[in-house]
Amino acid sequence: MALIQARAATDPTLETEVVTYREALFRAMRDALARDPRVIIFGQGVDDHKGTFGSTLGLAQEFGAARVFDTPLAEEGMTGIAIGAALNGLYPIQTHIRSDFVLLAMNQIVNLAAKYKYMFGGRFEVPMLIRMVIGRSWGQGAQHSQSFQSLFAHVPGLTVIMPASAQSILECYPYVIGRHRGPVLAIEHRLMYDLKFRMDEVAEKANGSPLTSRKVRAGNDVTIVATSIMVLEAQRAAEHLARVGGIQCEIIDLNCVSHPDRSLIVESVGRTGKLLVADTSWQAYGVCAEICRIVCEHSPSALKAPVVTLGMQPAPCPTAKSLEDRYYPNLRDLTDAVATLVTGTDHHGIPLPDEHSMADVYKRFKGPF
Amino acid sequence: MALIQARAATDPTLETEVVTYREALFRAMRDALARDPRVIIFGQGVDDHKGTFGSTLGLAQEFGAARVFDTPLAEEGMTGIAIGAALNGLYPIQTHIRSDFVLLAMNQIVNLAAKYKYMFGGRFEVPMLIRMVIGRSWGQGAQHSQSFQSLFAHVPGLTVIMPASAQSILECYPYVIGRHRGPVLAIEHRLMYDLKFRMDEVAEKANGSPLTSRKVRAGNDVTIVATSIMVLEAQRAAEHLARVGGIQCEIIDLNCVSHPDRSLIVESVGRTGKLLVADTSWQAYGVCAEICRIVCEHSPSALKAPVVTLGMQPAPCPTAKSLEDRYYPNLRDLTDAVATLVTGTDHHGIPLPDEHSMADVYKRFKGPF
Amino acid sequence: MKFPGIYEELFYKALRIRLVEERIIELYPSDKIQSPVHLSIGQEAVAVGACQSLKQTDLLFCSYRSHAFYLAKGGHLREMFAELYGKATGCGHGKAGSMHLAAPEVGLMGSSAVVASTIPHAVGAALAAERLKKPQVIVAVFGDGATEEGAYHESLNFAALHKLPIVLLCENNGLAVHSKLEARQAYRITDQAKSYGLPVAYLADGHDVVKVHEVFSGIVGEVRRSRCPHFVEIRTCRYKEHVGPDEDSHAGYRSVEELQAWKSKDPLILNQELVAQYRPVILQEIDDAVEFAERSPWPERSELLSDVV
Amino acid sequence: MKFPGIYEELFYKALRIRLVEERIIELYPSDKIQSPVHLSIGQEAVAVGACQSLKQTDLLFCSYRSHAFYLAKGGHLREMFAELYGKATGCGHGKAGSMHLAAPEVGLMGSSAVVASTIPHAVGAALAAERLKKPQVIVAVFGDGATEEGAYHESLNFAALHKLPIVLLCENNGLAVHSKLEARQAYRITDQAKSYGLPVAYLADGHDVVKVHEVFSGIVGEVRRSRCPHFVEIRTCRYKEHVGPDEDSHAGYRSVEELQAWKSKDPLILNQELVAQYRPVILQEIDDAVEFAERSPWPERSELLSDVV
Ligand SMILES: Cc1ncc(C[n+]2csc(CCOP(=O)(O)OP(=O)(O)O)c2C)c(N)n1
Ligand SMILES: Cc1ncc(C[n+]2csc(CCOP(=O)(O)OP(=O)(O)O)c2C)c(N)n1
Ligand SMILES: [Mg+2]
Ligand SMILES: [Mg+2]
Repeated sequence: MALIQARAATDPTLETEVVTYREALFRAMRDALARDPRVIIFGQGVDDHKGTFGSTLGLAQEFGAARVFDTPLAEEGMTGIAIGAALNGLYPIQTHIRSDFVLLAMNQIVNLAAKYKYMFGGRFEVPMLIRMVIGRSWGQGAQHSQSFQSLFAHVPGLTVIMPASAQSILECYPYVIGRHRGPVLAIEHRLMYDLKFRMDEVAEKANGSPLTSRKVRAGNDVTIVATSIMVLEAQRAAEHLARVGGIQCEIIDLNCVSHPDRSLIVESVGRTGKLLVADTSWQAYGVCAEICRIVCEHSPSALKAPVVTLGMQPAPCPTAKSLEDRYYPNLRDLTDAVATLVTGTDHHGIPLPDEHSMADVYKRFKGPF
Repeated sequence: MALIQARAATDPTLETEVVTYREALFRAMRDALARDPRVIIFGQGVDDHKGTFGSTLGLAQEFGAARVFDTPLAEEGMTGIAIGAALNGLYPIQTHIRSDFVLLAMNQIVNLAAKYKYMFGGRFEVPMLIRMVIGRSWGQGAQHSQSFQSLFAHVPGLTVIMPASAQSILECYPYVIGRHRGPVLAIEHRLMYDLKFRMDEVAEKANGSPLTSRKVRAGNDVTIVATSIMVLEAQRAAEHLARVGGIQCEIIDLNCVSHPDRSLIVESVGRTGKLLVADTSWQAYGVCAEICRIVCEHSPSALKAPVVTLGMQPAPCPTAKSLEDRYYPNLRDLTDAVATLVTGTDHHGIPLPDEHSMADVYKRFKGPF
Repeated sequence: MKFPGIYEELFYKALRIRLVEERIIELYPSDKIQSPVHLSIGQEAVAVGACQSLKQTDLLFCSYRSHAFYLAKGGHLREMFAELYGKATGCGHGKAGSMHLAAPEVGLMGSSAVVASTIPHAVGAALAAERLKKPQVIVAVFGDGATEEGAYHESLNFAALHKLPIVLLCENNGLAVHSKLEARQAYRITDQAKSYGLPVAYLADGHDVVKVHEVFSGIVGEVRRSRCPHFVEIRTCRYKEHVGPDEDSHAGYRSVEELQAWKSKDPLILNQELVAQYRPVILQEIDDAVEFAERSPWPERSELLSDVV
Repeated sequence: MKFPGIYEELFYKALRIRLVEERIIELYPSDKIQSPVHLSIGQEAVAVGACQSLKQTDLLFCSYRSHAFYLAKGGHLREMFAELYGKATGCGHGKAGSMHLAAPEVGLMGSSAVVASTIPHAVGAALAAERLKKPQVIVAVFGDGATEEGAYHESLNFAALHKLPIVLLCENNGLAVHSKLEARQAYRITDQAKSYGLPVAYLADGHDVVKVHEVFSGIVGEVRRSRCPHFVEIRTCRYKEHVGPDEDSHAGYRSVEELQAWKSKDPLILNQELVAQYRPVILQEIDDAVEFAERSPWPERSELLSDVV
């Protein structure tokens, strides 16, 4: 199933339901409200005419202002309020239109939400969902472009997901809201909102928790572990390399950054001997580092070549397009890195794709921010 | 020099100056005030009769309340105030008696201090020092025991140091305050404040920046990369293993967590083939992960065995002594892990030391918190 | 227990807290309580007076200085001592210590060692009470220092904006660790609270337990009826050092006279007759609780990694 | 340039900002400005009136909505357009974009896209002015929404407590993105500011540029003399959408009448005579600046990793 689903972004012509990331989010939000009267959604702008980039549009009208409401600008306070609301029976969904602003709520998230269960000997639970959006393109700049998965995933007690498809959203969010009993941080990517994904029917059948990693492409030449929009980039690179270079990439969508499927990763690297990690954030102390740890602690001898990691350049994000284009790894870079890793030489002679990464998507994006 | 200095904590009888961590901090603070009238120190309790565990004691009296002053409880605001003060000519030193509270200031640190130079094209600088203390022992619990080096070190623009000796303090702090032009976070360990360290005379001679890693013990059997108090634990384990097992550990004090000396690490691992990382925080997405990344990206084939990592257990810190004793790796665990790694078997037969880690230090500690 | 009147009942409850704290002081040198203790001695009447009119279903959130509120709200004494001892039978199964007492069964919903951090929790619980139509009153307890934190401002604004059934209770002991109010605050706490449109009450004498109870019960009644937030500031005095079992009035950071003035008005010191009357039964209860703690087992090794996610 | 009187001078400066914003609107569809723009149209008089009495050595900190203040404080127009274009000659060398304009040479010390985040910077700069005995006045500019953030409370308290030479200026346009004040605030901004002991001024008409200037120059004089903090709230109106070049009054989140009422008082609309008089020279300056931006080179590749630490 995962394999088919994975092709959606690149091949939306397949004959099953096609759902955008935004629609999936909207469905997850609407269903949550409809299923359980204890669910509330709040955040700046959830009830306005843009509706959190469409993901909460009209829900205040449908379910009432008591359940879907705007808030003052008060990230720390509102996160504390979410915790208190959860402790007294509500299921709060808090939204942030940029993950950068969540730094204001780090104390409540890390010192309180992550600890509330353990610190009191298991006598409390704080089931709640915090949604936040990564920005990119159109001059988002240093303060509207960060993705802090590693800051959260470092802290025991938190569950961190980064959906890379509509399927992941429709599998994970209902599970998180309906069955998971702790605080979850969902990091969404703004540039995926408009993308179409093919939905797999078995979504509902999944037994066990969807809060783990998933193999989205099988291959024996190299293992690519990726997060969020980098999963799509990796899929594009993989399609290209399969077509023009006969290289078969295996792609693992990390999906649940705090609880990756270690054995999936270790098994894959054991088979391919080559590992590339592609993340939406900086490499140092990030996902790239953590995946290396997993492999190093288990079987470093499986690695037949140095690991390659791709992420944002080690700097704040510049706004000028000319610099921003170089700030993120593009499809050429990624394809070249994979080809070099697999062939063992940078004179691999494999033709690189023309576009810079998902350039059409990135260029088309002009807000709303 | 580093090699000699390293033995101070274990062998304070050597005939050179012996300085406690606290004294070193105090000297650094006092000298900074004395050298430059633009230096100010503020934080909760810097001017009281405990003086930030002695590190600022009497400085308000000596230098006046305009330069050393108490603050309201307002971590985010005060960090912003430090930034503004730096922009207009002061050199602010902000203190936090626990690093846990710094989460309240993450927005100012990550979104502002780390970005101010880059975001405006290099037109501003924010030279400032934020000191924070890691707590441990005597029931510090979930909210008074965390060390967040990886959260900061993930973010370009920040410099993060974790002094593991008086020497490091007296080399790094004056350099940071007097010559470094950006924001620096210094993460100190409460349980080192009373420890004595032998000072090496060449401290002042050091040319180049001290903001990097340092080899504190040479050996060919295994590379131990450690931070903060874990450097001392590693030194104890190493002395023991050299004595009873003929095992020679090489120890690298990471010291500058944000800017580790990659070649020092890679060279060492290339020689020993074995790596153990010991950090004061959780392993996932932490120092343990980052060191694995460095090795994986450079030469994973150097690793002749899986990497071993030691850190806090993957949970918030419990308060009960019986649980806390198991929460942190102790000297036995560490020694056993090294012996197992070096010999390749857990039936290594090397006798383990008696005490649980630096149990005397940990037991003696009863505040002030 | 039966009491001739409300004064005696409140006195008894306050004395019980004082004697518990004094037992902790006695025990502390034995190192059996390996936990930083922020004692409530001097502030008992605030907790007792405030909790008297609360129901078990009313929820209270407080700070690391929570011994008094834990007991006043109805938390079990045995589980408190066991928690201080780090035992499996403690109210937090040995994971909480003195700074994180909780007793959900009687509505004590948690206490946190990060200043001001539970104030928004109380507001959130009040939001839930309002949305789920629970007839609860929620209480947030915090010190004067907590009012300096940004989250305090955010909490008051939200509580007032959404008209939530909450009492915001500031225990003003004039100190944050060793800092006086004047070194920290440009505002008067109640005046600042008024600016959010909150009805405020100010009580200058936190030792007057009956007065505290009367005022508080009026306010709790009002909140229960109107479902609107109220603010109360009560001046009080901590007798001991900020954290730990000792006196530190010699340290010079506060005036010994002021401390004496408070003590000279303290019913638990003045009314030795009542003390003599209630002391024995309370000590018995404390003995029992301490023995329970002593006898109780340490947490299992498996507890280390349980209840994380 | 010479002006017959202060009104004309202020009018000219406000018109200049308006015309710059309008040029941005014109250019925007070309995608040459790839940056989210938070236009100041409707709010020009606040910036112009406030900055008129400031010296270049006085420091000002503002938000992402900073075009007006950047220009009013004396920032170069060429460098502003170059920055919007992402060029190396921009005031932030192409790393800043519209949201992070700065001009340290004239005292514009930075603008941040995180709401309220520069308020404490201004307080800190005022602390430095005080400690280093610099005769500066520091100005913090922020929107009504910013007053909801905890850091705002912390900043006001500290500024008042330490009596720092700062003017806290709230540009109240009644909106945070699409949210009205009533959905966000239980307090009145000036009343709440008063609770910190700050002297406050409230101006209902942000279009009255001369009045803004008079009031502000009185306050700036007072701060320069007394070295004590002051608070000013000015009501104003943003004409365009929160971010971007369009109108969105049809979207229904605010009343079209209110917007019209503001426009009907707007000198830049009413006084077409003066507009006609000043427009040509301003347009020339704008043409030149845009041409400068067009001609300027992109940042070097090496810029990507420079100025990080
Ligand atoms: C956010 C935060 N900052 C600093 C501290 C350190 N600290 C612990 S208690 C305290 C004083 C709090 O004073 P107040 O709120 O008046 O409570 P009191 O101790 O007087 O009951 C401080 C500064 C902390 N625990 N949390
Ligand atoms: C901390 C933070 N939270 C949320 C946002 C998203 N946001 C951007 S502007 C804005 C509204 C701010 O309103 P106000 O302070 O009144 O300024 P105005 O835009 O009206 O000038 C919001 C919520 C942000 N940038 N920063
Ligand atoms: Mg107090
Ligand atoms: Mg506004």
